Amino acid sequence: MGGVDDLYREQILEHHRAPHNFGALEQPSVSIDGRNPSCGDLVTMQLKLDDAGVITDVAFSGRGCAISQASASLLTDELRGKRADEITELGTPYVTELLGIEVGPARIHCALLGLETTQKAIATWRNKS
Amino acid sequence: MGGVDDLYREQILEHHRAPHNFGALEQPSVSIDGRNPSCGDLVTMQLKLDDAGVITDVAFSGRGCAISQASASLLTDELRGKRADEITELGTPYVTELLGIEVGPARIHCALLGLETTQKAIATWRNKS
Amino acid sequence: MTAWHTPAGQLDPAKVRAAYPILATKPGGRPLHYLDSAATAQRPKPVIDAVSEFLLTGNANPHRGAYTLGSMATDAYEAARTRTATFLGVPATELVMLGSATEALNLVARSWGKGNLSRGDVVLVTEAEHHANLIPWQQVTREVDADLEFIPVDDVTGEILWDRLDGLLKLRPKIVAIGHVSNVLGSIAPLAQIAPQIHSVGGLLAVDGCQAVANMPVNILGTGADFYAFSAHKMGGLFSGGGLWARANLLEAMAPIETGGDMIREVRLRDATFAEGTQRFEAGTPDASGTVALAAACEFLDELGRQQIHDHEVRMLERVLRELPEALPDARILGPKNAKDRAGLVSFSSDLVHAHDLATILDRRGVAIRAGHHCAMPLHEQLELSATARVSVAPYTTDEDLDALFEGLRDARKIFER
Amino acid sequence: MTAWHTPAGQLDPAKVRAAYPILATKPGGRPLHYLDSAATAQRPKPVIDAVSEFLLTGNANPHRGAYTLGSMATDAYEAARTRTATFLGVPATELVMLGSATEALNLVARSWGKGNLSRGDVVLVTEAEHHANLIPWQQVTREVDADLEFIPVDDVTGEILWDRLDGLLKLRPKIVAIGHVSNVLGSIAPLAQIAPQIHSVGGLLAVDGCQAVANMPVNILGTGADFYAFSAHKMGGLFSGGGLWARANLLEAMAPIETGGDMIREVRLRDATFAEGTQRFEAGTPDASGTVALAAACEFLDELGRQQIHDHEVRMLERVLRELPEALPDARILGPKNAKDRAGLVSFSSDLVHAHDLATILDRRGVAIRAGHHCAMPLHEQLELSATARVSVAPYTTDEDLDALFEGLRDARKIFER
Ligand SMILES: Cc1ncc(COP(=O)(O)O)c(C=O)c1O
Ligand SMILES: Cc1ncc(COP(=O)(O)O)c(C=O)c1O
Repeated sequence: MGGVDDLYREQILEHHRAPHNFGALEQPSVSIDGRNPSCGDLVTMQLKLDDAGVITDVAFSGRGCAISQASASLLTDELRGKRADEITELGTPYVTELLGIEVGPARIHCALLGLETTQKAIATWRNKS
Repeated sequence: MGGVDDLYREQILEHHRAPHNFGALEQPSVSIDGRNPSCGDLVTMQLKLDDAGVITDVAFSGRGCAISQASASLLTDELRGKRADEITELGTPYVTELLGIEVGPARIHCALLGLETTQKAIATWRNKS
Repeated sequence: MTAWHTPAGQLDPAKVRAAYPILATKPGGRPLHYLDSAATAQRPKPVIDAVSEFLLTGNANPHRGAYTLGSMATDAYEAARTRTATFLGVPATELVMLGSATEALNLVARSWGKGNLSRGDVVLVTEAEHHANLIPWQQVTREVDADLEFIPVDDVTGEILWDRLDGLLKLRPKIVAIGHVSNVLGSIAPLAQIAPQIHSVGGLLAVDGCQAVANMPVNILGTGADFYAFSAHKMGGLFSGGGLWARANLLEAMAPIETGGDMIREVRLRDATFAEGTQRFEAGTPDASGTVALAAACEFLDELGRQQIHDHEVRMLERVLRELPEALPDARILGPKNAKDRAGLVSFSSDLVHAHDLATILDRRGVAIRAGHHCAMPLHEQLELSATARVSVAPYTTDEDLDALFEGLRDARKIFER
Repeated sequence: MTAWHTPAGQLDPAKVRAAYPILATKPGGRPLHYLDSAATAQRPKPVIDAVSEFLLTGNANPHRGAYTLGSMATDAYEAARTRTATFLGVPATELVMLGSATEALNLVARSWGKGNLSRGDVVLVTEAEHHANLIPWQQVTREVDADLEFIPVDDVTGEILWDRLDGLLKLRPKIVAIGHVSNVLGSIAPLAQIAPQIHSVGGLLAVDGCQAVANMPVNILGTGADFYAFSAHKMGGLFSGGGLWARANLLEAMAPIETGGDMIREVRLRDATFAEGTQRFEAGTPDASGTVALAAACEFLDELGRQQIHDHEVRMLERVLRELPEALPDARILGPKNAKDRAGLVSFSSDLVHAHDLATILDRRGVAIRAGHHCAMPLHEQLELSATARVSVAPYTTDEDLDALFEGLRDARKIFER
């Protein structure tokens, strides 16, 4: 049962129970919904970016499994001060590091939802500006 | 090789080479094409029937494998004087008897083409009258 | 029948398991407690052997070869169709063999639907339908400007409100398309009762039988249905396979959707005429090995006894319904309260543990359940749920499987109540 | 590669036969000389074993289960898709897995065709097409009032008159749909030459590859095709299976034809959005075991070597072309004179012995050939033939098979010259 206890260890469950940066920004530069239609997981990601493309503020909301919500919460803690183009290069290895554990193929799409939604938000923001 | 020699024995090949009642009637009561689309076999069956539903004359034409043409030829020799409703009851056993051999599932539709076309002709004649 | 039964004549799952070698494997090093048979049933040894046997000794293109092996293949294919028809209680001449239930349901909507529906006509389905019995109707009603209407579900339990049917029949639907057994609710549609109601307003009844045919006795002609679709892999056959039964007069009037070899009568450069009967809907090389597998699956289910299978599954579901609330107190169970009103499955949700987390945690004990919307998103939306967990049972489900399930549920509770 | 090859590196059919247990059976008590591989290829042991293995140890619904066995099934399915894509020389993301070539060709006509053709547009096919690559185009051109035009064939040999293409391209066809290898003529279409011609007038090239992929090296991306369809059972896979490759930008713009589970993004009661990429065209439960079988078939063909297979088959065809006129002097051979211009098969007719009689007589020596129109009635009509006999070869075809063929032909001649 070690594996599950790792995936559902205290830090992750904490982020699930009391997600960080949960809510909405006053005037986000961009706000995007991300969904895992096959699971029903939902993450709404809001970013504020400055002219140099640096993320200055972030908020998210959503619902779904612990993995999707905790991953999104963990991610938001890392985003402020990062440049948009740094984010677009990230993938599974980064999320694995954030969570501190390999998620495995059956659930990796849950773990990636926050990151992928953020990347979609950045792409949208770029197209707008 | 006994089986094949039986199926392609002299009597059958004779009917194939020189089919009986081959050609067309002057004023048929009914004339119908029968086809085996999967083989390309074709039999045109022409019947003359009297008011009592007795077959008074018959002719056929067609092209295709030896089995289809010989079976049709053998059949036409039997039809004159028969009542329409006798014909509609016939099936594989009758054709087997005509040919003097079991034809087997792969070719039975060839052997039946003449009979089935005759039955179709009778049905058409009935609908007309 | 005793090879698979107790002396009292009940199905003995411990004996049945011997026919399913996969149940003795240890995926990921853990014993397998397979509780996802509603997604796909496991294949018994006789089915796997029938496929090998056909390919090793009887393989040829059916309907084509004027040689012995070709006749053998044709005979095997047609015998398999007949065996399947017998299993389902329909004439073989009315059973169209297709690749899946999805294909079958699309055929009804796209062929019968396009041929018979026009502007303003009403098609009635339930809010609980599987996507395969919903989207094709969305498509065809949109194309011909017909109306798609719904038999609603209860907001809390999801149960289909059959008592609304009477009112909806005032719309004089041309067709009512429903699942025989809901793949989320587990509920059994009261076909015997509603078929005459639907017919009395001139409507047809199309039934998606995917979740019914392997879990209870089904005699299609006795249900009152006009169309009935099923999938082989839910019955222990291969993934590929399934079909559509329809009354001969309906089939006769339907145009083929897929065209090509084997379904034609005559083809010229610019036009073609089509074969009669079921053949018209079976374009391309017949799936002889798949159909042989399906027939072997029917044979095996009959050997187990379909009433016995149903009784066994109801016993398993009774235990699930009884013990689930103890193991996971906040579980919201969808569908009928009484296991006797179900076939094969129970779905539930929990605010404490999301269905996907539950599935992952259960997996660590080798318990395989399904989490998600089960191809019924609209139903989940009506229930304001994004996902549910589904436990489904089979002739090979044992109390040990359920013990492992409940232990896993308690693990999950412990983790999330921490 | 030496397990299947001579020391000189040629395919050794005697060795290859060991992988096909059915070839050692005696249907009807006679040795089997299977010369109908163009109708369906025999399945090698590794394919049969791959199916059993999957069902015995890895069977679950791919894409769905959040449990170990489900992930294993998903991995096996996707790995099989990738293996097949590699075999065909295309990206896996552009390979739509379907039930058959018939389905694939229908998808092109019904999805791309309906989306892109309108009144007066021209679709060009050859007079030699298989019904599966003809009737769908008849249907869609009729529906949208487009024109169906034909690349003609030679009245005597049936050879496709490719030199007419240039003139026909003046019609600016929106799509040209042709077989890579004709299943009656055995001829290989000069894709490399005609693809640029077609593209230069703005047309697309859709290729029916059924008879090509197992008989010669085919790298789809290298052919210049825009669509390419194939069937698993012609390659040694199961009857069910096949697919369509299409350029990503074409797939993106195409609407799904079949709807249901697994191909959706979001479904509401009255509308639905569809998944992206190949998934949009793959409605219903994926055929994991069939796809695993197909991948095993690809693996085996690669082990034999596709160039080696082609070379071996050309050697066999050379002998057929050389000795057929001796055995049956009035034989009218269709297609190219030179075996090197063929892949896999030779068809012929005889006024002395009808093709069906020939097949029956050959069967008595265990020789299995096909007689009929081979799902190409229009071609036969152009040639004023109602049926032809077709001999098709495979990696497992031996000189003994051909010896038996010629003995049988001499039997037939003796019977009919009597
Ligand atoms: C050239 C050609 N196209 C299409 C098909 C159809 O393939 P399937 O019946 O597997 O769909 C075949 C085989 O029957 C064929 O030989
Ligand atoms: C109720 C119901 N209908 C239709 C289907 C579709 O079946 P298939 O995917 O085999 O076509 C399924 C299974 O997925 C089902 O459970």
